[in-house]
Amino acid sequence: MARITYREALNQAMCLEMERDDRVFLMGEEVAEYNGAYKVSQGMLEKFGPRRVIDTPITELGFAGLGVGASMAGLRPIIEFMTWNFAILAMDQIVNAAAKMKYMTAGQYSCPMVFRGAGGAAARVSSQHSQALENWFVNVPGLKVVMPSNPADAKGLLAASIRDNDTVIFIENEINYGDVGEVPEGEYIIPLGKADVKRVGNDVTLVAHSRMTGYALTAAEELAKLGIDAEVVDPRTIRPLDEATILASVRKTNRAVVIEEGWRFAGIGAEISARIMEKAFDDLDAPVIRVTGKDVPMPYAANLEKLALPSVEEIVEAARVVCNRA
Amino acid sequence: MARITYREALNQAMCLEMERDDRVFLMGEEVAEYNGAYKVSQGMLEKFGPRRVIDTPITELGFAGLGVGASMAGLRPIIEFMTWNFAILAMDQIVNAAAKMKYMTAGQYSCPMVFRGAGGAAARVSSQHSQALENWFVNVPGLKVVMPSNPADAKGLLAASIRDNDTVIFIENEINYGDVGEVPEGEYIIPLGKADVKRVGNDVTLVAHSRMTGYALTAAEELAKLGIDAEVVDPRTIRPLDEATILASVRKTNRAVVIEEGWRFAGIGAEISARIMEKAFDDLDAPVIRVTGKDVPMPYAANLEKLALPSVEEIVEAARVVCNRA
Amino acid sequence: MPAKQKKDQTPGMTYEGHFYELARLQHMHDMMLYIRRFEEKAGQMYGLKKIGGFCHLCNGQEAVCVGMVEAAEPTDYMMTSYRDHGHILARGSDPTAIMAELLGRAGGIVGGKGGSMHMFDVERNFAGGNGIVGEQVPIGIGFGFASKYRDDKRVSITIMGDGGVNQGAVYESFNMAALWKLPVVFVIENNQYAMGTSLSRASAETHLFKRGISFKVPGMQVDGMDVLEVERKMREALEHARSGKGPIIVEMMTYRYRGHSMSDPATYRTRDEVDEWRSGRDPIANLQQRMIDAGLATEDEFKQKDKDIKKAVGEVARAAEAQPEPDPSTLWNDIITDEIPGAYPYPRQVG
Amino acid sequence: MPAKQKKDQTPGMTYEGHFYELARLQHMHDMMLYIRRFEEKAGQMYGLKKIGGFCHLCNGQEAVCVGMVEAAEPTDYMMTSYRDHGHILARGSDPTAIMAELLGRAGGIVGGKGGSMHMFDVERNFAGGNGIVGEQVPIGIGFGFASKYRDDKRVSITIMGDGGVNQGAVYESFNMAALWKLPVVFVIENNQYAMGTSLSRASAETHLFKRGISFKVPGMQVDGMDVLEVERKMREALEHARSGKGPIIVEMMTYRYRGHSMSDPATYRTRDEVDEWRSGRDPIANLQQRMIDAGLATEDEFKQKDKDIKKAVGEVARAAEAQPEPDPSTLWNDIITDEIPGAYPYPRQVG
Ligand SMILES: Cc1ncc(C[n+]2csc(CCOP(=O)(O)OP(=O)(O)O)c2C)c(N)n1
Ligand SMILES: Cc1ncc(C[n+]2csc(CCOP(=O)(O)OP(=O)(O)O)c2C)c(N)n1
Ligand SMILES: [Mg+2]
Ligand SMILES: [Mg+2]
Repeated sequence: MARITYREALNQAMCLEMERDDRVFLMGEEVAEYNGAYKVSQGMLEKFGPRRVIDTPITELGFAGLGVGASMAGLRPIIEFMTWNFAILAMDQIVNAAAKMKYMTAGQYSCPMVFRGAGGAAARVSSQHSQALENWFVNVPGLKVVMPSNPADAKGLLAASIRDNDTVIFIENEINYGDVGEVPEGEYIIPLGKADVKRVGNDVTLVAHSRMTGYALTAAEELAKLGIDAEVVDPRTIRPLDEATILASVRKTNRAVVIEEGWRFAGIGAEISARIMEKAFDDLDAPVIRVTGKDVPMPYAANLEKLALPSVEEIVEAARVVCNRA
Repeated sequence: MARITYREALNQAMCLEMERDDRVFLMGEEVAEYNGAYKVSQGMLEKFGPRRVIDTPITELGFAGLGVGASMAGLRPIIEFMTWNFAILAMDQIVNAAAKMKYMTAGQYSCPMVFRGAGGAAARVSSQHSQALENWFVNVPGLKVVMPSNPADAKGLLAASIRDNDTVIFIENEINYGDVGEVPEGEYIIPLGKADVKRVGNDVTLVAHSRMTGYALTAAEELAKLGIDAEVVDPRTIRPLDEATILASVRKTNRAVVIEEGWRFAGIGAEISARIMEKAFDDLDAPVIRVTGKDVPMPYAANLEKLALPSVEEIVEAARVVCNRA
Repeated sequence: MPAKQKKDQTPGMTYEGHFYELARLQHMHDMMLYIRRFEEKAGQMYGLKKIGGFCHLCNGQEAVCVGMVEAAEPTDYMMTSYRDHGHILARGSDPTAIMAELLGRAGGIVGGKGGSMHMFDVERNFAGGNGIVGEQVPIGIGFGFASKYRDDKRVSITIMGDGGVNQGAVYESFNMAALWKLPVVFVIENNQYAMGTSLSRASAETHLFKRGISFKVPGMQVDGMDVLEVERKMREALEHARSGKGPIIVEMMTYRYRGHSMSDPATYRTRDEVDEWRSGRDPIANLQQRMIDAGLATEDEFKQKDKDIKKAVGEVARAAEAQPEPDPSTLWNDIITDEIPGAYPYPRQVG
Repeated sequence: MPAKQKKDQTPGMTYEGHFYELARLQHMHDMMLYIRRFEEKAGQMYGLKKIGGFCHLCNGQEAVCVGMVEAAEPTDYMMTSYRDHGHILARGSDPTAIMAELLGRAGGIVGGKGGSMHMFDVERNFAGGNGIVGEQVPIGIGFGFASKYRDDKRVSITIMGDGGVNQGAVYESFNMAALWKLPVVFVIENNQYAMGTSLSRASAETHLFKRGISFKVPGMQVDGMDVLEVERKMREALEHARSGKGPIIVEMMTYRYRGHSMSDPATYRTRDEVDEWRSGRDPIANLQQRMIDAGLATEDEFKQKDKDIKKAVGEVARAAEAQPEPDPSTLWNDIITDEIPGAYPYPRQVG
């Protein structure tokens, strides 16, 4: 184990996978000479050279499609979007090409590749640079969607995603890049599709992914002070979802709060909330509550931005409500 | 009242609005000289001339953005996507520009415009031409999403959408274009954001939009034969959602099935299912069930396509399950 | 004009300085004719509602399909739009599997998953069959990228229409391909129309081979109704790309005789215009005439050949129709490779 | 070189055949200097963490902003990327509102909603302030379309960077603008870098004014460090577009002195390169020298002017900082216009 940042953990995963498999390459805006806009690819150009670490023009649709073609031809592209906000331009290649290729060709071609980059709300960058596109990707069969919440998960899940034979949407969190945590050294793989119970508890289940996992853990500490013992479940892979772990927790606690940074309408929280109630209706002592980003584009002003995002207080409050302790 | 098709109803709405407001124009691929790929704009070039009915090159992102700019400059664009599948290329202009413009400019600019075209699964056109993108749009603040299920609604809702001062995502159903129904003549407006109870019943609420409304009505007839009296609620506007009408129905029937053609994971059905359980938990005698498109890209073969789509039988079956009559 | 000639006793003819062996000429002719008849059959089956959805025929454009493939190595990659029957047939894929795909049968080339618009054959390096206009262009440079990455000298033949060429992704691709000298031949099948929109109503610059100038991608214009010219110019273009000089554009001047798809009456064109191409410039008739002029074949032989081909196509159609529909369980196959059992949405299960 | 001259007793000077009145020269100079000092102040405030997020300065590029605006009619539309402070200041918007926006205050030009990247001023026909690279280009032709639709002779000045020019949407826009002869001037601010990527590492054709050739959009290259050349060439371009000849590209050769944004140390450039532009070609120093040479001003006057401007900027910053944060209720304003009470998600309400 070593204490490294989320950003370094991602870097390690890519470097280790590129060392063991020449088919893997990294392409994106500023990934090479600039060492990454958020320095995730620091040192990789030096290590692997310009054949395998490639700076692109600002043409998201084009280089996403390039990655799709390269994966069909047998390579293993890692396509970095500087942030996921810019991937909106590339949705067609991701959803109409990559996600459907294996099905449309009856397995003749497939697109084993990773699209990755910073997602979620960054700090003070306003509406076009702060949004949660994962809500779109999780809707689409043919894609896997992975969102790590801490450095160790970042490393293990990214390595697994690069080895995976499907198209993986890997959404990092910009605010988390500098977070430090214990991370296993050397090769480290966390299987996709497995949720992780980040805190064991008995009174209420908090389901939260990405940056919200940290919020949920903080909220759990607050709740503990109020005598409420919260369990925190981090799905880690959103699609497909390890619903068994979530349901097992809910069957134990009989109460749940689902937290997400993105917009609520038909978001991941809606799915998890609906799913819990569909499958554990009789185990629930209260309806599930969602804590989500407010239904507004992200504003710039510090006070408004804070209001737009979910807060620890809101999670605590929601947990108290479902526990009838508000 | 006159008996006309869904396609003619849409045509009437556009023509009437273009007659009363010179700022309204129609732009898209094949809308003018070809009279529309699906003939929705039949005769409009002749009526309004090439200044107001404009054929474009195949450049969805470009002409969507042109519409955004034109609306900011004070016009009232109707931008037709030949089908919504192609709008994936234009998502950035819709979501990052149109939806956020009013907020980002603190109301200085806004984008009163309609993006419209055929959505949902067409017949036998395989995975790239058959999908339900509404699940993405409904997630986004700043957009309204309207999906009519019959000719009268098509006319009244499209006219309202053109007059509306916000960006409206208006998703027609290709399979419904030829459907005939009674439609009020002359000016006819159905306010956005109001659900419609298409069939009154007491035993179970079926919530269904677009083409699925017809399926739900057929299922209701089948259920009647089994002694189950179903109420069918068509939200018509999905975002924002008239949840009051849905909840009122559920409070009466105590049971609900939510139907959608699109994929289930974080779809509209997930939202409605979650919402019903969150807000009417204690009124429910059984968990809500979702009937959705299967979690697969759309296949071409007739038998597979049929399996991929929701069916009347599946709705009937689901209703029987929630009514404990399976 | 082609001249009758022999070289080293091998029967054949020389055209624009290139000698074509008889066997190759026959192959090109037969393949064009096969495509013509195959698609006519598909048109019939569509009329009988045995084929569903969209169905885009390439009648009139056969020389482009055949000449391109003839010039290419089998290892070269090739991908196009939804108007793909001619291309995949030219590439040598199994006609029964193609017809079965059109009919949505189990033995379809993609198992009935794709239909007319989505034909693929990985063994023949044919990568679709893409339904979104322009989508195959970035994908095409991706194949070129892989080729350069592995230094295996394969060229990516990336085909688009005169309508598709306006998509922004095309220029992103031109730029990257030129910047990185990727081995890509961009083929523009200029059949003058994108659905009902004529070239000049959609394109400010109608000389499409010039569409690369702004990105330093050279271009050439080719008579796409002349299979030998297509073959020759395509060979030059492939050589350019293969030798490391980067991408090149080949604009094929051609024409589709039928409507855009089966449901298009094509009233936006005059009968005269269609006739001009159809009777004056038909690629099959042209090659036949040349071969006859060169003493390499007779009209009767061509008539017999046509009969044989029609018969063969008929048999293919019967064999395809005799196939069952895909097994319902295949609905759930080939969505992802590494399934995660128990994770939701569950593989192979509803709800 | 500018020559001292008088015409009809009005003080001023002639440059490349054009006479510039002293008052206009002073205005251009003062505005460039104002932008320089304003942005330096913004840089300071950023360092003090009073400004958050991204903040892109245009130091070095002031002549482009000011010359363009000077050539345009106030009714002409103008839109650019996130590097927008200079443009909106040049357009005459209230500096206090702009600084307040940077600080996220209630009186910000967009109420604190947008910050540095999203400055808008509808009264001055300034349409952003767009954060997605290239997004403003189709929007720009939309304004041009509206102008043609209403036949009101307004031109849309649509600005992008040398990195943005690679986006596909740009070419979709070139094509439509040329096809329909829309009154649009596409301005490419070629400051040689897109973040850390130099022009030649991203563009196959580095003469960006040629990027329209494939779409029949003419182009010209302009010394973007010379405000008078910018003004003069921009006037020509606007005249071209306004007169119905369709779109035109103006490539402005310029340079940003600072990093891409406040967090960029800009190690990808040599100090020599920066110095060459900064000391040799600075647009403000150049205009000052010309005015001095023409006897229109003295060095002392410019020094005094600089002091005045710094003071004015300081006051603006203080006034902006004195403003409160936006009222929390504004979180929920301006999302949609026609609200539907009771419909979910509810306006102004959580959950
Ligand atoms: C992105 C997208 N927009 C629109 C369509 C609908 N469409 C299908 S084919 C076509 C015309 C294409 O014309 P062209 O590129 O010239 O090819 P051709 O059909 O002539 O072979 C259009 C508009 C589509 N499939 N994809
Ligand atoms: C679509 C998109 N991709 C990437 C980015 C991140 N990004 C912001 S600015 C920039 C560089 C733009 O360079 P250029 O167009 O030359 O403008 P300049 O910054 O030099 O003014 C990049 C890559 C973005 N904002 N939008
Ligand atoms: Mg065409
Ligand atoms: Mg630049």
